[in-house]
Amino acid sequence: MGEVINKSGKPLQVNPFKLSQPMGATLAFLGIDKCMPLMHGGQGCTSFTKVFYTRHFCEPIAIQTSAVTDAIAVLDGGDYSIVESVKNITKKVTPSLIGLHTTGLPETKGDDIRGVAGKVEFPLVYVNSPDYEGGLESGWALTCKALIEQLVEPSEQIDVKKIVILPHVSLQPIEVEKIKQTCEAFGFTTYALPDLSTSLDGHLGDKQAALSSGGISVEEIKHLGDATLVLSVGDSMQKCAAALLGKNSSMRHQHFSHLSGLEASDSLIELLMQESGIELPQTNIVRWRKRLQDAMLDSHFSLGQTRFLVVGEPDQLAGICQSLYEAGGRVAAAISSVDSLQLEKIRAAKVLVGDLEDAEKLADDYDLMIGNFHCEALAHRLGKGLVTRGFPNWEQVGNALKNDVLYEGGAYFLFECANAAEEWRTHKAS
Amino acid sequence: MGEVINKSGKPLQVNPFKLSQPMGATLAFLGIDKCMPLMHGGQGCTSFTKVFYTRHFCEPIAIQTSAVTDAIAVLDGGDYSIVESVKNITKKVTPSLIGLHTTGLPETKGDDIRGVAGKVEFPLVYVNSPDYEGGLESGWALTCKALIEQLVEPSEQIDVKKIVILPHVSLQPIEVEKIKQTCEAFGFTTYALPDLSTSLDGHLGDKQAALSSGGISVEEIKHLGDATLVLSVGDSMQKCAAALLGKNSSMRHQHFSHLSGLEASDSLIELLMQESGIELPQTNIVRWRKRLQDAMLDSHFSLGQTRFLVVGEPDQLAGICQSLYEAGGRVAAAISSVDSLQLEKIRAAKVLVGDLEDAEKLADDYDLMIGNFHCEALAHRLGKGLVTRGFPNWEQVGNALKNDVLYEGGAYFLFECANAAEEWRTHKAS
Amino acid sequence: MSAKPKIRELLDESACEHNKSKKVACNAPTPGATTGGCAFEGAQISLFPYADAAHLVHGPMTCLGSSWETRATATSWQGRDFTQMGFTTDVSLNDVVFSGEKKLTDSIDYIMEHYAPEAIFVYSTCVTALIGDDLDLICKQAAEKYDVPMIPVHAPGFVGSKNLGSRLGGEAALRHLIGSKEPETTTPFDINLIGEYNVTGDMWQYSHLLDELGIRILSTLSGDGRVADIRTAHRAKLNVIVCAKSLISLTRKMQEQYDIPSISLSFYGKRDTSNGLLAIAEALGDAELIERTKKLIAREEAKLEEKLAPYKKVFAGKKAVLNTGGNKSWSIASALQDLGIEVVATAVKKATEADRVKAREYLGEEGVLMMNPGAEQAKLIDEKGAHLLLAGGRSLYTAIKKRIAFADVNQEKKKSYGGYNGLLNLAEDLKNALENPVFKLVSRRAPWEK
Amino acid sequence: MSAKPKIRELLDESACEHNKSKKVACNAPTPGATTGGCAFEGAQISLFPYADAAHLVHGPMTCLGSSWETRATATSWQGRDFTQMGFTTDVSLNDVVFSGEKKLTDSIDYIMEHYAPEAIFVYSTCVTALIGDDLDLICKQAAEKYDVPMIPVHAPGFVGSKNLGSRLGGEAALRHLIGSKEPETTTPFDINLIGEYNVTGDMWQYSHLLDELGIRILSTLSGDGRVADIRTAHRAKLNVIVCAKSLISLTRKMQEQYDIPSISLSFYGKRDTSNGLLAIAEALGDAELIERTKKLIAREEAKLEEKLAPYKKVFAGKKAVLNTGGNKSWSIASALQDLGIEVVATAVKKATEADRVKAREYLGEEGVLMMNPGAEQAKLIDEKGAHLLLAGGRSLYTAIKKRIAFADVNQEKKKSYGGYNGLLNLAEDLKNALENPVFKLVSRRAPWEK
Repeated sequence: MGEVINKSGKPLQVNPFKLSQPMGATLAFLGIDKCMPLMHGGQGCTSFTKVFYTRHFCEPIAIQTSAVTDAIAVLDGGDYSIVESVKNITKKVTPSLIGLHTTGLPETKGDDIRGVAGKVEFPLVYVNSPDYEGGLESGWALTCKALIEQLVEPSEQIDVKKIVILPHVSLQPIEVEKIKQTCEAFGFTTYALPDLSTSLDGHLGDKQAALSSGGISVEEIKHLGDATLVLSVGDSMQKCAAALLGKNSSMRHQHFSHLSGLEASDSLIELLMQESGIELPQTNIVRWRKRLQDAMLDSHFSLGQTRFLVVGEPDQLAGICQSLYEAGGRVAAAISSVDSLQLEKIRAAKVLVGDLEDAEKLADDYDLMIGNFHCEALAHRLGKGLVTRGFPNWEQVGNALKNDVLYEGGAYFLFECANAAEEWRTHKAS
Repeated sequence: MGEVINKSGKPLQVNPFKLSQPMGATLAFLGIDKCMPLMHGGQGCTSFTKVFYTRHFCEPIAIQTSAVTDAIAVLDGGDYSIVESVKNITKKVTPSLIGLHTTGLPETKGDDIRGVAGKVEFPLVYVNSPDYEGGLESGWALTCKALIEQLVEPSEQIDVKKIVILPHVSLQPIEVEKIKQTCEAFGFTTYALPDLSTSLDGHLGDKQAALSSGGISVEEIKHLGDATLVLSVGDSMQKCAAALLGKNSSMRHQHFSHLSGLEASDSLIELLMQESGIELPQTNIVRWRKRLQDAMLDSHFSLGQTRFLVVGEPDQLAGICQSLYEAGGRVAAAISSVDSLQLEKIRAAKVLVGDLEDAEKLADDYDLMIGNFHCEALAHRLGKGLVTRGFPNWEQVGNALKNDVLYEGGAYFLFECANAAEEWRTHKAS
Repeated sequence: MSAKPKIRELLDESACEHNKSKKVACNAPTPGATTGGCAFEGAQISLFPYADAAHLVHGPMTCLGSSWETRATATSWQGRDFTQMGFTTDVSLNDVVFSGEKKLTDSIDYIMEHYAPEAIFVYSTCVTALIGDDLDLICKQAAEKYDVPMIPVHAPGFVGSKNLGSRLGGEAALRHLIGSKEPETTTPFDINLIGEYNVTGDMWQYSHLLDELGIRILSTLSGDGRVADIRTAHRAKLNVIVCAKSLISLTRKMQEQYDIPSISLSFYGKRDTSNGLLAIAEALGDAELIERTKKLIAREEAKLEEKLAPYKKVFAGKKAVLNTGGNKSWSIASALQDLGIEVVATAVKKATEADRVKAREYLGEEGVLMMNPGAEQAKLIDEKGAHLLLAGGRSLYTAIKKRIAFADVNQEKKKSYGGYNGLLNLAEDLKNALENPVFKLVSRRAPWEK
Repeated sequence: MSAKPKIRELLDESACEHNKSKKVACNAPTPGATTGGCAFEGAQISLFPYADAAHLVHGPMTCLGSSWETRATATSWQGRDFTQMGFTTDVSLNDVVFSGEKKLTDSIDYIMEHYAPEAIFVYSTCVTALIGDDLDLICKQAAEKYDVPMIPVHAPGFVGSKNLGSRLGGEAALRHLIGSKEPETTTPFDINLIGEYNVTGDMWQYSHLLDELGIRILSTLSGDGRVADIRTAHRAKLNVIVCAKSLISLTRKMQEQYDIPSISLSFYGKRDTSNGLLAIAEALGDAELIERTKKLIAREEAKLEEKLAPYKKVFAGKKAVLNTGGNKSWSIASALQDLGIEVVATAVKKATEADRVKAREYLGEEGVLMMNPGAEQAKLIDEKGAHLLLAGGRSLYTAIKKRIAFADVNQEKKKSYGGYNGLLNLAEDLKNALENPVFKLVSRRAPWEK
């Protein structure tokens, strides 16, 4: 691990890849079945967010706005717009849950959304997620924590065959599915909270729904308190795990900073073997481990001579950098959107909180970028290779089905990086 | 289906992508566990073939040569070099089978390899595969047929839970695995002949073997005669199916020209439902169908405005072109390495037997190429997009794990093509 | 705060036809039942295409983080293209509590030092408007310090819709830029293009024709625009509003202040493009120019028709249902008709009265004006035997259930549909849609659903 | 058939050191226990780098189909680069039965018409040699018809090894090209580079130094070569054989026919490069040239050492085991030593007696010459505490079991290791290998293997 710079050294962001906390909250609510996320703020925040995710997932995105206006902004405590929103939403559809989350506007006004939530006679979970604090990752985590605190019923029972996964925001739907399937391969009934793997995985539904289609159900959330094991993935999810453990003192918890690369994957499998008593995992798992090993060897020569710049959310960076590291990839710098304890653990020569202007300043240090859509223009202008990862990816389709985790995803990730590096060396390197 | 030109109109091949029949035979033998392919001919054919596949698969390739020399070429009927080869091979290792296949040299001399095979006291399957006839696809199919004819024991029993897959040569290891797994999901014990999915799938073995590592075992091949159902995939495999059916009059056969795209995948699932009596496939299959549907819609706008040139083996072309067609991709021309009845069925405006010089002449007709490594330089020079498929792919790693078939592979294939098309439009299109 | 435009006044803008009939909808979005962007987005849309100016968003991360690099507004500016960059103060809790003014001032200094743009537009947002950061003062001081225009844009999201924001953007340009500089030369045929943002190069589909006619684009708000040019806009002979009702207030004020008349038109489709060119010539009032324009139109239409011929064969007998909003309800219909496609129905649910009149005009008595398109369109496809549905992404389901071709009118466009040549792009895309088998194939039943 | 070289004679080539000790292995591959390419491949290797000539393979598909675009032989030829193209008659059963001569003639016509190369090399292969197609006659006729050299290359795979094929390639050049044209000018320092194929631009790592010294590369066989140049090769003052024993017969014959002396050297590593440059100067026998060369060497070595310094820090105390064949057994060892890496063992199983002597020289008495590297290397890694194994892909398993770094000496190279600068590339790759954690990590036990 190298030098860590936890704060940006300038007054502004230039070409930011950071995303806001309410957007993370929205996404978390979209992992709940038949939920209607309700963003409390001006209509623009919601509109931007809706377009943002629609383009990333190529799916219609359910979300509504409390449409706070000038007059209300000054006069109201949030009551009117929220109560009115719930009324108008439920006129047309019947969500299983309304996911109320705030932006900076009502937080600046000091709206008491907890108070308002108490007055609403409809299933509703609220979360304070001002966009002048945190970022995508914390917005998602705060929401997950709110879901747990406000929905999960305390329990003293334990279902020894039940596991709850708490995935960080940057895990794409297929990745959550793969983690769930891995647990299920050891005989566990597995739930993910939130669960994008069944809502935003890019499936053609039977009809066009106005609510989120798929995800974990509210009923299932209520009963998460009797799982034998809680697996949090990503340091941002630690507090969620703590909240869930608060519901039942008999539940146990295991934390993973990420599930990328051979070592982390081994840890998960080892845990599942212990927990299940199964001594030899399914053929498929055994096979994919051998393939990941082979992928590491097949890609090591290429990656070992390639210098990477990775930009993204802290938990995402941790996984990507570890995967690269294990096969010899040299992460010259990892740029994080926000500060996090995770930064200390990232396998990179340099870790900083910053923006794409910082990426540009570091141009001499790397060959290939890994980051979101906004890196595209930069990579092209600087003549760098690019592997697109993170939110948003507006240029490509199939983002929800890009798997980088565990043995299988790890193998494909290394192949993709090595192939991008060779393509770059052949055609772009001077 | 468009115009079909079954013959190249020139005396030579310029920039060929066609591959030879003995190379197809070698690959088929590599799908047999602990086999030692023995190529009967000059040492160069074997050396070229070994390097060729080593670079494509990034794996050590087991193969030996009978090293026919000047003197032998004139004097010997093949006896000496073959018998001597077997002796020398078995001095060092103990293969389960020696896979004897010819090149043009002994065939021109008129070696009686069948006769020689009779004299060899070691498990051996022989196949005549001169390189002045056919190509990769037929070499593979001839070998598969020889394996059936010479190894499979006639039977009158039927195991109602057993299926045999006969995959064409262009199906990569992971694709064979996916087809097998799909059959297994309906409760069938499934064998593939040949089976690269467990030999050349890119796995790190326990040690470095001098023989093929993985694949269907000779013992398993011997007992293929009691399967309830034989599924041939690719028109080149029809004769293999006939040969297998000849071993047991109670076996039934179903043929698929390919297993790419929604329609073909539906056909396989429908068949498996009928055969198994299972009315609803596993969640995973149901889910991936919905994802393929969504992928078709997500990619249709991009593919619908993209003109493709596809080059490859006939069975491969049939699958790729159907996948593209279903999502609106416009195949301006498909160039086949050899003639085949399959050509009539290929979804392309024009189908011809040819080489990459032909691809160059057609340059105005397409935006994006799909073909093997040799297309790379051409695509770069002409400013075309490229999706690499087929043998060889020396530039990229992970080829064995590229899945284009059935619902899941179909979705990823469409994403890859659409993303390549957009990348091309953004950066290369004039 | 005197420099801030009066919101209420803008909302009541007399030139806004939209307001006349639906005053309430215009200024009060319904909580829980609102779609569409906010005033900030509108202001960005109207000003962002100035590629020589930095656009600094003073607010928290949602405002810029989710919105930069979303619009393909082409520019010929040779310097660094600021339309493809994002600048934001990314205000934090600390700023909210103790004011973000220092951060804003520092940010302006940073931008001037590192990027030296021709101007900086500083956008207020909900949070920074609420905490009362004094943009006017900061911009004034910075402008003096750097001798470069610093334009405060007061369009925080909560004041209203995207449309209102565009008006506020225009207002900011009028107050801080227009009239602040004299053009080097003037011609009798100087015009301003207002509301043309040159998305995917739409403007370039016809700007060369204006050029050929001797009509000079003195300035634009703001497609392929330059700060220096818009400052001279008060010397134009004519304001041409391109498909942008939101900027009518701007042109009205320019008429009041500078006596510049204005016309409103569209360059979508063959007929509208021709009508638009002629309208400009006529408004400029020069007989010879009008004559030249007529000749050019005849030439261009002939050229276009020749190129359209093969498409028209494909489109012969084809019927379309159009489900979109606002002026698209008739402008796309008109373009479709130019291609030889019969438009059997168009949605007018979200259209103004004037738009409905126009839609009726284009569709004729046979055409259906859908007031409840969501429910009507499927039925109409059957009844009319339509081959093509043009609508937003959500209606894709209707198309594949009916197994007819679909074109997403909201699809992120990469190529222009504007002017004469843009019609060829539209034709190509619609041909591709009609020939795409996906709509018939994708909804085939799964084996387990049979 | 008189033009065909006598195979037996070439096999017994007196200048071939390899033959002296292992005559049998040289001409009789063991069935079922042979690796390595055939004569056809060798001929291709030695002639293919002529980028201005088409290379037409008269045979079935295996010969060319599996071998074109496999070698990164760089060229500065400005015309179409034929080294990146494949031409083959792809003979069919019909040709085998009724002769492929017509097809061959037609193919030559096709190539001349469509590509107009400076020459065509026509390669016979096993099948077409066996059916007796008369390449000599066809080439002669075509050469007359087009007035362009048409060179029949008689190296069908079955005649023997790659080495033999390279000799046959050289033979074909000698018979059909060398001496067929006079150079425009000559200099006292004209040399031919023989056996340098400029793979990954190896030749360009030192050719500019020769140039600076006033030594002219009159022609090459065949790196970055031109047909016109090799035709004038008989006027050179010196033949320089670069790491290619197979071409000693060619240089011997050139000595006999044209009185050109030859020297054999390597440009791999610092010392060999310096020695090579000096050897050329000394062979040319000019005192001033020798002086210039010494100065240049001193300068280049100093420059190199400066650049190597940071690498040498990484390599200090590092030990390597080298498992490869032929002259690599000492030439790579020498380069490693130049980098400050201690070579504790090298494989000499496949090396000639002379190579073994050289290996011993470089490694010193402490070094182990492995006669059975497959079995020995793992043990030696432990005993000597080696940090790095350089070997073919199959030995990777040994390295990861021992958890030490591995470098594949057969890896498809994309950058040159030749000359002074190439050593920097080698240093970079070895540094990357030594720092790569994969070798330690990849073989960690699976949870279910613990």
